[in-house]
Amino acid sequence: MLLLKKETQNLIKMKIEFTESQNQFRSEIRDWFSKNVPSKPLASFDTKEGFEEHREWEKTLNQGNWSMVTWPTEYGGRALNLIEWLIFEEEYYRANAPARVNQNGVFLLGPTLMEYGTDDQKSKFLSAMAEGDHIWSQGWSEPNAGSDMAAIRATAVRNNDTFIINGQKTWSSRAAFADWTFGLFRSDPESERHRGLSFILVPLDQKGVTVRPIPQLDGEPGFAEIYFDNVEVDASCMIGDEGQGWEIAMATAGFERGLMLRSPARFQETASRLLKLYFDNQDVLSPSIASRVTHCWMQAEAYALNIYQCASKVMAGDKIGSESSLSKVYWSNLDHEMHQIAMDILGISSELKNEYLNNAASWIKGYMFSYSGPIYAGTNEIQKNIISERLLGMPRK
Amino acid sequence: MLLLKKETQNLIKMKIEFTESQNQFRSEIRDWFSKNVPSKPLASFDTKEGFEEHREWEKTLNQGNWSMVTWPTEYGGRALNLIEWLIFEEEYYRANAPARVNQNGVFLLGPTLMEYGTDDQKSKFLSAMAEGDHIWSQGWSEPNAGSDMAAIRATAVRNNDTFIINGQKTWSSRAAFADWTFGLFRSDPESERHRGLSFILVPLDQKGVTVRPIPQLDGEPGFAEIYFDNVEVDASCMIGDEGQGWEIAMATAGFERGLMLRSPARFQETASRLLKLYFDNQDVLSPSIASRVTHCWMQAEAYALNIYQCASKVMAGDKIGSESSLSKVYWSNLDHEMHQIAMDILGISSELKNEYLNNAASWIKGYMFSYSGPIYAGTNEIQKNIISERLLGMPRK
Amino acid sequence: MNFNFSDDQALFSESLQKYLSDNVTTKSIREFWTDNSHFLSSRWKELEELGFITANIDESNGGMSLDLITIALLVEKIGYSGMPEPIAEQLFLANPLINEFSSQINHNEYLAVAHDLAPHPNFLEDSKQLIFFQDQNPYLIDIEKLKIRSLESNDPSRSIYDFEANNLDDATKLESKKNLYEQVQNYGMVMSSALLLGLSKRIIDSAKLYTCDREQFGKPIGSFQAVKHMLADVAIEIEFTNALVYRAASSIQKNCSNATMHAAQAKFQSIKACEIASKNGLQAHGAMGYTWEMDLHIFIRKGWSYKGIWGSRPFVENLVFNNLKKDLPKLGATYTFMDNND
Amino acid sequence: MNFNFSDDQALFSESLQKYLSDNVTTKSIREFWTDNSHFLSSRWKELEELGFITANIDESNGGMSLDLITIALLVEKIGYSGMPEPIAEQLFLANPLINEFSSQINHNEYLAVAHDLAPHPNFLEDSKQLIFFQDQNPYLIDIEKLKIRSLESNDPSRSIYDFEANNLDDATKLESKKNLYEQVQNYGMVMSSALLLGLSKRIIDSAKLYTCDREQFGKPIGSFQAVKHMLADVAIEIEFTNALVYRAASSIQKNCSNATMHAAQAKFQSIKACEIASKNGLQAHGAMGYTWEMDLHIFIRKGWSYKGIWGSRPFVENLVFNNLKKDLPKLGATYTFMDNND
Repeated sequence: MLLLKKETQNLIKMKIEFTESQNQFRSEIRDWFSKNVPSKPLASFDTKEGFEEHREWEKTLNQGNWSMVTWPTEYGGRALNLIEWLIFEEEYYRANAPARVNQNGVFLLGPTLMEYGTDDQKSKFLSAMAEGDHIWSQGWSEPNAGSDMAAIRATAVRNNDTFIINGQKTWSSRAAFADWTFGLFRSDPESERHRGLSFILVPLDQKGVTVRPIPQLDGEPGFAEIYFDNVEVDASCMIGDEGQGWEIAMATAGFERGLMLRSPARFQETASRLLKLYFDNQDVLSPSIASRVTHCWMQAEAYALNIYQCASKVMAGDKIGSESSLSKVYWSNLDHEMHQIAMDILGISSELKNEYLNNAASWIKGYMFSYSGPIYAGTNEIQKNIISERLLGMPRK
Repeated sequence: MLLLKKETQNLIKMKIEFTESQNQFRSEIRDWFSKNVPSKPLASFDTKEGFEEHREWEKTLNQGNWSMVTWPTEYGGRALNLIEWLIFEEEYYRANAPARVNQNGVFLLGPTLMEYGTDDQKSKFLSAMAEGDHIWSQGWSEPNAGSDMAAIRATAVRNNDTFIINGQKTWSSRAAFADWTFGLFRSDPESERHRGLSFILVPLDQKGVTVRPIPQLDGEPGFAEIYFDNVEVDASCMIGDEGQGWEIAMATAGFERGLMLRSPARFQETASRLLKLYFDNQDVLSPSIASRVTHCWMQAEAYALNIYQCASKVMAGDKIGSESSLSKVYWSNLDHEMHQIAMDILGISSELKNEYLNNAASWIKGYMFSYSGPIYAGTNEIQKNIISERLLGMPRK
Repeated sequence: MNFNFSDDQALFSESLQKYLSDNVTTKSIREFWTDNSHFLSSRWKELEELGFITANIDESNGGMSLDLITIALLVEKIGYSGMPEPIAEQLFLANPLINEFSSQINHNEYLAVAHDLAPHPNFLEDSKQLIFFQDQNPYLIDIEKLKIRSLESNDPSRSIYDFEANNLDDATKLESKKNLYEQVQNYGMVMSSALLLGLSKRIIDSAKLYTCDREQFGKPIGSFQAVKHMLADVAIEIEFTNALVYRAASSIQKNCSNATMHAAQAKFQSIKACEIASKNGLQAHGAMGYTWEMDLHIFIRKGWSYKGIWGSRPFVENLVFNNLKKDLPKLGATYTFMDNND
Repeated sequence: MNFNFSDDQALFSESLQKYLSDNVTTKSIREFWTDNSHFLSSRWKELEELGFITANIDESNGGMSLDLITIALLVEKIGYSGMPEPIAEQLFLANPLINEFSSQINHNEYLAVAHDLAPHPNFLEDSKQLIFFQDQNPYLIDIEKLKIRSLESNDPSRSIYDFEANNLDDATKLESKKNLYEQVQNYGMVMSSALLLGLSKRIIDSAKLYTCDREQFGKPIGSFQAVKHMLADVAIEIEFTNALVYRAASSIQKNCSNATMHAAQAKFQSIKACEIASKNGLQAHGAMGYTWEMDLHIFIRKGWSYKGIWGSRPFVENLVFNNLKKDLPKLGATYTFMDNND
């Protein structure tokens, strides 16, 4: 213990406050957003018109060098670390900037290409992605595979310098209007489960590709089914080696990716808007609403703090694996509860699709979307299995 | 449809109100209770002293002919139907009368004896039970059997006119101070699971019986383990035939039994006391407490209404089977939540075991007891399995 | 005290249920959306001929004078079917008003009703007259005297409208000894409760079918304990809604002083049941349930509307909370069926 | 911004944890109950020699001047151990007061502290002096000047007392530039949060071990999905408590204007975590957990006490709710770490 008595000054290393340069960085972003965020909300990117408006916004972001902030500088990014990224996101939501139509590319395919792509692939795809010229959809799921991703049946048969692709993908987000899709295909017809899969990029305007939009609860095609009928794809569109698909798909499915897609700022901003909605209407509301909004606000903040904690761990070199299942369940339940409360507050207006008073229309849209939270990206039941088996070490069977 | 037009007057048959004679019956009970309920609360029946005080109360009840109200008149009961029983219970809780130490006998063994007992058994046991001379404990569970009741291992070996009993029972309620116990024993040593079990009554003062009280969360021995070491029991203590034990034990485990043990009045009175606790302290309480007490009061009433509905069905000749699993989960969660809220309201007093202000001590005791609700009488997980498999028809495996 | 439906009540509701399951298919509901066809007048006529539409109109006016318990049972079946036409509104809101003001109302037509708790009458354009409240006073007005504007509900089965009277003189003030504003409020609360109860039952039935059928990891997803318990939780909430709804109907029928309280309790619990049915039912369907193509959302969507109108959760919770405060001495187990006026 | 514990912090807390797991067995805790032995002075002395008891006493007074984050980490370990002696109180309540009033306080002895949020000081009989508040003003008094009466806590590990000063003149009014009443309140909230966090972790660990070991229907009960998800729900609540507790400790350390708010948030969430840990943990144990013989209740019971004192749920929820009302303009994602005075 003597050591400790001597070295007490070094003990205080956990530091729960931003540095000067982090605060400066925040100002810089805030300034840029204040000048560049469209004054009027864009149409939904699940409509043709809105999709193109959002593509334009990606281009604007890129002009300010704000579109791929986590990418290394050599690919045109800013190489932000996770804490900086969190700051960026806080300012993004504070500015009420448009949603990212480019998510699949920037956060999923981009990092994959950087790790596994050839130089040619990188130079062909990365800048087109950053500039918004290629908007990507993801093609993981297949009908009847559900949460069981290894049950992939779509095939890619090698024929010299091309692959011939057949089969069907579903729940492909953004595919209704996107330019390209990436996904896993079975390149070894004899293989089973995780083996024999390859990671292939497919242009959606290729002959033989049919995209059938799937309207979701809000009536808009947030997803699509993609049918491949003898689609010919150049072999240079394969990432990594034949049969390496599963490994590549899994390699980048960690904490950082989850974070990029669901930054805490989103839920904190919803919680704040909810509090305002509550205080604007509190005279006619019952005690349960008061307590529920308070609880949600606290949960949103607890979520943010937890993410800062996880980010600190990652920056210190730790791996965050199954822990992201804890966050998944937490944010998806919180998001649903917040929108449910908004519906309760809106009461007679909660069915009015085009009502602007109290932001009713946008709460309704968010309410419907919140139902998908506990389902997509691994249902909450699967997440709880992971938590109990991998984090708590409980027996599988 | 013409029929309906003519007979409309007969249509109104659902009648959600008490009859004149039901109201009169209520007055009669209320009157008796007002004269006979002890003015001072008795000590807990899980103490030696309290046990005897409660035995006295059983005798008092019996003098007024209120101890076995659902028994047929030939056995000294009042042959109340279920609705009358509910009224009786409402008045019982309204009068704040002492808890029934005799539950195991009056509601479990009594009806079993009436259905399966010989005349001798009936005359020997029923009146002693009604008069409080025999207080019964139940001996179903065994160590390592848990919720799996068919895993019984205690043996009863027939030897002419006696059984020699060996083995161990556990979670035997009231056994610390009771006179007798009843339970299932394996009379065919070759048998497995539900077969080869017999239903046998054992006096607890018999040679070879050792009772080891199990202190529960509140420190009092609400249960006991009973060890049988070559205990000799007369064959006349077997109910029904050898090997018929499982059938007998199951026959009376239906809705009525569950109802008798958990009448809605209990939860409604708790809800009302909770509301009073809330309104007495509301100035320092947060909105969540206001809404939680309101929700609990509504749930207690929903529970009561549901039970009246089920009772109506039974009286019309319907069977209520797996439906009682719905009630089990509902009341046990409600009871825990009500006591949890009381703890929240009591705040700094919620740990004071002997505090009478706000009835703290009794809320604390009830709080601890409420933790057992989701566990005993079939855990809530087992109940939910039953609901989904038997009521909803979902696949077992 | 008897909570059982009579054979006649059961028979009557079963025949409605039979009619609905034969006629109100999800296909026909979807056609309704695309055609924007409003009322299917042929269906309305059929149900009228079968005696359902006028079931609780006084016999003197050609109805059957059925009681509100039976009507609630019918409305539960209507909820289960997802039917777009406003029969629930006709039975629960219009008919009692027709009985009271039969001389002033054209009772061969659908009568729309507006109230602060549901200010956008369903199918207003298909009615000849409207009853509305101004400062809690009831008025009757012909539709052609109104400026009406169609609104878009999140449930495409609901044709709802905003309206404005050019001149209050165009309307007839209805004189009544009763407090009609509160009466209609209570009727609306119980009507929406019965609808939500029926919708919840439909949702759990769909989820049950889907999870027993759909396989994953080599077995039906309904065999996973998590999915089972998810639906068991729904079954529990539904079970404890039934009696509340019928007690509320009975209390209104009897003009019991606690009718408002009982209606609010029924609404609170039915909102809760429908909400957990929607959340868990959709969750049990996985991503499929989230699509427009699956029929599930037809019923979930209708639930969303009726949760908000005719007594939102904050509204009914406040009613109950304020009454509890007032009635504190009368809250024990012996008051469940008491009329506080007694 | 860095939420990681330093190597030194980790090392220090691990050495405490090691000491506790070797010395504070559940057997020794139970002996404490039956002997009514109060303090184990030998243990106290050992911990003092190891530097833990005085860890946050100023170096000028022989301590290590450790920061509150480290102290919170130590207190979490103490919670996990279920230790009866009031080390958490010494570290979080007494030591900061000793630092402020070192000349007036005999800092070689345990100092008891009473406050409206915890009016019955733990181990009062074992202390020489007491700091208490009268109308929010702090006073210091010698124990022999007090009339004290032992109370029975539902947690037999807690020796709590009622006290009365015969005469306020026997006490010394403590003069301070700070609002000590609020400071001690905040310290108490964070202390009890850290204890509850440790207790919750102990409870889930016990449930994990039990359910993996115990078999039913031929397999470990921990393999049933319902039991798994029950504990997964606990793990989630615990996960989201950690950072809240350490942020609150940091905010108090920095004298941040939001310290009260942050302490209240930490307390609210730690109550929630400990409650679900207790309910689900006990449920996972089945009837065994309900007995006095199983060790589980040692930790559950301590949780019950610390949920009620140093900020009950209604108290902390009101703090947060009233602050939200006041701070409405400053609620977005960019304010998480902001000092509202900045």
